[in-house]
Amino acid sequence: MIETVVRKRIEILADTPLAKRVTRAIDKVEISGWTILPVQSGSGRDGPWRDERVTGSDKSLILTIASEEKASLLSEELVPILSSHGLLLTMWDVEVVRGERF
Amino acid sequence: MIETVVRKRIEILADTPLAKRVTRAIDKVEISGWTILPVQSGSGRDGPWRDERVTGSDKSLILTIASEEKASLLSEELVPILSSHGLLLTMWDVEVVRGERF
Amino acid sequence: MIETVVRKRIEILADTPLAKRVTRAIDKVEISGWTILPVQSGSGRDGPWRDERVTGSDKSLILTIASEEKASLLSEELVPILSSHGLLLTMWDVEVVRGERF
Amino acid sequence: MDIAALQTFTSPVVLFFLLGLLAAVVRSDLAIPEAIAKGMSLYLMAAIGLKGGVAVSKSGLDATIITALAAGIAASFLLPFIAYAVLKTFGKLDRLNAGAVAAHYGSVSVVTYVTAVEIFELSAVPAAGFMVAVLAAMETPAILSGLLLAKGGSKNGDPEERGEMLREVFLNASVVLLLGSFAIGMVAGPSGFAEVSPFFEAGFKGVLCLFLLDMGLIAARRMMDSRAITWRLVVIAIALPLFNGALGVLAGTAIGLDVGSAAAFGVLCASASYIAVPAAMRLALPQADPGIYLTMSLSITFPFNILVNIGLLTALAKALGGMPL
Amino acid sequence: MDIAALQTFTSPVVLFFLLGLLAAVVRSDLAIPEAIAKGMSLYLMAAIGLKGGVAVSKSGLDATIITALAAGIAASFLLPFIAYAVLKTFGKLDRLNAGAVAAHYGSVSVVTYVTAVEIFELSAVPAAGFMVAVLAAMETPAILSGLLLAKGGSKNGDPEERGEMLREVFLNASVVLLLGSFAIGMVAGPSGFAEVSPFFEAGFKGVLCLFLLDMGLIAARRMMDSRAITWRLVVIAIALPLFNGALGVLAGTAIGLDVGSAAAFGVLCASASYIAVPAAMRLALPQADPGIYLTMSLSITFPFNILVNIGLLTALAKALGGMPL
Amino acid sequence: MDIAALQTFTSPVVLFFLLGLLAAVVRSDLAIPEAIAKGMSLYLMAAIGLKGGVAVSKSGLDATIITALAAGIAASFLLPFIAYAVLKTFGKLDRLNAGAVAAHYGSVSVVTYVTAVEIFELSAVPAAGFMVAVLAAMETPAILSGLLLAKGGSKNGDPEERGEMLREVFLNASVVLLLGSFAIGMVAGPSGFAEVSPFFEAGFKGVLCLFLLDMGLIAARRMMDSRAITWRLVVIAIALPLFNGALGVLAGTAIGLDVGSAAAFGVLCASASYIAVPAAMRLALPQADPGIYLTMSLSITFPFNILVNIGLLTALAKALGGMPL
Ligand SMILES: Nc1ncnc2c1ncn2[C@@H]1O[C@H](COP(=O)(O)O)[C@@H](O)[C@H]1O
Ligand SMILES: Nc1ncnc2c1ncn2[C@@H]1O[C@H](COP(=O)(O)O)[C@@H](O)[C@H]1O
Ligand SMILES: Nc1ncnc2c1ncn2[C@@H]1O[C@H](COP(=O)(O)O)[C@@H](O)[C@H]1O
Ligand code: NA
Ligand code: NA
Ligand code: NA
Repeated sequence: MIETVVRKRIEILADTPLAKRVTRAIDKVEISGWTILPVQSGSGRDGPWRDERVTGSDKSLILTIASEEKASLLSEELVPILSSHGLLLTMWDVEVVRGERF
Repeated sequence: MIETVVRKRIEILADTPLAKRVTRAIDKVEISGWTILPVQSGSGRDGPWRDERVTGSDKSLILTIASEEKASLLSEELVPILSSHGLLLTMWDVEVVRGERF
Repeated sequence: MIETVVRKRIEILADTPLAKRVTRAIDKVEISGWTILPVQSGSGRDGPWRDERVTGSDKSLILTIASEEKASLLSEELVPILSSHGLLLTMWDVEVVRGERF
Repeated sequence: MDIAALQTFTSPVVLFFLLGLLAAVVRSDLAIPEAIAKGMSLYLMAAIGLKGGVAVSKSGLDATIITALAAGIAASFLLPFIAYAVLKTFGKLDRLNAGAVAAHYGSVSVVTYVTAVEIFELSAVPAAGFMVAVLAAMETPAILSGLLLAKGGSKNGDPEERGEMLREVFLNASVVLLLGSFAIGMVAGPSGFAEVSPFFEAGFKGVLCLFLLDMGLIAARRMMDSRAITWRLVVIAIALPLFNGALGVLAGTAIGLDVGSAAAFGVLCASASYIAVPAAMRLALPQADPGIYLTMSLSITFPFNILVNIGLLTALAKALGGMPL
Repeated sequence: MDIAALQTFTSPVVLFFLLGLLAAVVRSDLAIPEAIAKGMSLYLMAAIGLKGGVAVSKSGLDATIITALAAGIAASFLLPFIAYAVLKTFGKLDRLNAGAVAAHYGSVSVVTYVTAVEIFELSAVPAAGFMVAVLAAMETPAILSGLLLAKGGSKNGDPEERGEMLREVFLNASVVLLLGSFAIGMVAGPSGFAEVSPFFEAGFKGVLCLFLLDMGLIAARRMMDSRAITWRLVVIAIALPLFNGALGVLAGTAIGLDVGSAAAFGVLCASASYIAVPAAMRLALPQADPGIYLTMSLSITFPFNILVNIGLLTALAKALGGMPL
Repeated sequence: MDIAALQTFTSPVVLFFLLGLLAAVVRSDLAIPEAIAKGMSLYLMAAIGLKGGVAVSKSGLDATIITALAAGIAASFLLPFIAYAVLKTFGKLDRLNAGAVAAHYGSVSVVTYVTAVEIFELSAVPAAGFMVAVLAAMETPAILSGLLLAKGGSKNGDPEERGEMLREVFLNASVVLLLGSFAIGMVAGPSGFAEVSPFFEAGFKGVLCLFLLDMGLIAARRMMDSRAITWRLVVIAIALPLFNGALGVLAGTAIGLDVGSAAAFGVLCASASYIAVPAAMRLALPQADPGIYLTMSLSITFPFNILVNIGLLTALAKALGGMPL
């Protein structure tokens, strides 16, 4: 049986113009990396959105794997913009293979 | 340490023409929102698919965060089309920051 | 209350040219299917990347739902390329509706 | 086959389609981004809509167009019944899949039509501009017949959803774009069209080349992945376009269409939808197998029409019209 | 309205915009892939930049261009103050949202400008090439006024981030592409441009058709989804372009611009940004509601300008310039 | 440098590349959607393939083309050995990375070739149509040499996967599209090409402008992100195209190519792959660092070739051919 370690997986949904601010925070708390997935459309308190790339304001999903400790550093780092900029942050435990890097 | 609450994260893979039916169900059970991610290709019982956007029948991944209670309302709402339309629904617990909204 | 079963959700981030090798492994251990999501950009030990589709080397996220047993078969099948090819594999428990297929 | 039909195989349009088929067969990773393919298909529809509308603004409307529209709608409604009968008996499909496949063969393929129009012009038998309206009119009636056949009398599903599905079907993207740009062409007329003709006219064949390259790739890849196709279904996917196409040319000639338009009507009857109808089937008949209906329409009938049947139907229309082949 | 203004409604460019609006209203699923829409908007900016630069390379630079640039920058800075006052009082918006909306009305819409230029040419009053530089210069100053208005004197936010935000605003994609291709046009001149004119000139109106089709779809869909728009805001979204546009035509005529350029300056003042400014607001004023500022600029002001106001401003400029309507 | 070389810097094609570099350096967010960039690169390959094929269908095949193909394949095989030696000694790379980088310098860059062809035409020394076939032939042999060098004699990896990797390499998208459209051009000939030339010929330079804008953005951004590049590697990334290019012009002249074709052969030898080879390296040498091989080929050698080396090699070919500079 291959060995795994338990890490936090954090996913943050943010306006694309804000993604850089999020990844800078990830780099700052020295998490080893991040990955950005495109998002197509959605709906929240402000109603539905879609096709927003044309207005320069679509959303992206930023995903990062980190130790529990760095994960809380990251959420604290993001506190100032979490509610002001409407970020959606979810986080859960995952098993990671080759986990020594994270 | 920043406060989080535990919510269900539900992800539903559906044919894109069906996505509207899924999001209508989400709105109906009064979950606060949803987000749709594009999907590139896949394989299931019917064999592999890809490039299906040209034939108007690619797939989308609909993700929504909800309380346990609303999550089960949603899956019950979706029961009639879950197997008939080949939806793939997975769901797990996540910690959410700013969770009071969900 | 609708019935669910617990399964492993496995997500593998890989260079797109490698995705075929991963899905072949999934098919080989007889998991019922897989789904590929596009990825936009990222950063790891080698620094940031983006716009790599033009150089034929962007990344994809391969997601598959499987029983615990098949999930470990899969990770063992992938061992030889996991570290040599820089794959990022995470895995966690999810509840699946219509889970008898997996 | 005549000179014009031979010319078909030296036309870059057809050659790019062959290149696509070939590249997929040797398992090259050549692929056109989906956004580009989608964009090209919108472009092609806007362009033929416009050109058709401009042609009608020049020639004026007359009784023929009404007859042609009526014939098109009737064909789209009725052809699925023939297809269904063959699919259930010879094809051994169940009711659900037979109905779903039948809907495809009553409806039409825009790109098959566009390619045919290019070939007709090489053969000096251009189709009338209003045939674009016939094309648009034939897209959706077949969906209703197909659903009727597949579901029999059963009325399950709530009425609200059925109503919505019908609206979606009748206002689907290609119908709206084809009819909309047809109307724009009629309003703008030749002078309005002149402004945009470098884009919509001069670039047309080149875009069609790249689009057919992509269709060749997709058609051949789907064929190679296919698991559900039997030799009986292959036979049907070739026999139906031959039969429907001949029927269409006959009907077109009978209602007084010129040679090019009669051939075009034949091509419309012969072609099978692989865009509007599959999307509707996903919603309305989700248990039907796309591995059957898409593979038949896209991977067998489509290439057969492009490479062989358009030439045959042109020849038939010419013969019926008393023209030398 | 004169013949030329009537011609507007038989121009395919405007007709495709109407088709987009209509298709969205009947809830058709017609949609243009975002990558294609983005590509078309880059193409349109590169093309008008180039054409403007080539025109200036022919006509040479003189004092007028400096005056026009200064007037443009001043207008972009000052117009938000008028808008803000109206939005806070009559519009009943809070400071934050009033500031955010005001920024949009000081800035400009590239596609409104491009469409206007096409219509000016139909009306035989072409705008000067250097107006493209004015367009680029007007994009960003309004953002500063808007932020000033929304945030009042308060200086929260760390200075590093503010600096970075400003850099992002001033080097945003459209400013860089417009000015860059303007410069390329000046350096390459007519002979260099000749090589690429089949792509950037001949194809221009056709691309604009498809782009406006998409804008029509997006504008109408957003309107139908909108929840936050009151009748007061609708009135403002129509009154502001009328008022700002007239002001712009007057100012343009006053500083000595020719009829076409004065009309173009009016259109720039009348138009509202829906690309650069919304993106900047997401960063700098995230609590402001995009459901207000995007719906006003994109779903009301933009169609009003395309369909009505460009014609009115052309007529005004002609009247002021002593030309027959 | 001669007039023609100076003209290079007033050509919109090169100016857009500079604009891309500049926009990235000032950290503008200008970006072209990847689907559009991919679409443009497919268009460029189809277009030069077609044009080459049409040219050969006019001129006919003769012994020169065989010689040129043989020379191209030999160069692609052998140039990596020179590169490897320099990279291991002066460049201080380990065997793995030296082999991976060497493969890039044996292979070719399609866009460098395309840009060169445009510049040759400005300089009145057009390259022969068959050089497109040489381009396609040179893409892949270098991959084999690179793997040989990187892996030494060791034969790890199961043979099934190696076989598949080879198939993928030899049937990669650009080889198939270049050779396929070359063949289509030969079959269709000038008359068949006439139908599609408004798309594939008239639009060509304009598309190349936007594509080079994107390449400028990508090249400069990668350079700024790069962490693994030493000054030694920078020197090599400039010295290799100078050396390989001169070698290529000499060889081309020696085997009897005309001036334009000899210059084109020099450009092929000088250019480094940044599409086919990196993708192959990800599969076959995943431990090699893309931060080295992509940055060298894409961010240093590519701009150096576009901005400087094409001009130098043209001058050298002219000198060797006894033409006035
Ligand atoms: N901690 C992480 N969280 C999320 N994605 C990561 C992480 N580390 C690396 N990645 C992704 O994996 C890719 C390869 O990482 P590496 O193997 O470190 O070069 C990166 O480019 C990222 O897209
Ligand atoms: N419950 C939810 N589940 C998933 N995504 C959500 C949810 N609520 C909001 N979102 C996403 O977050 C965006 C902003 O939401 P809001 O802050 O409520 O306007 C929405 O447009 C959705 O894309
Ligand atoms: N085990 C699985 N893991 C992930 N995705 C799956 C799995 N099974 C099926 N899928 C996805 O669901 C789609 C429909 O599957 P099916 O209903 O089996 O035809 C497939 O095309 C895949 O994209
Ligand atoms: Na049919
Ligand atoms: Na304005
Ligand atoms: Na080379």
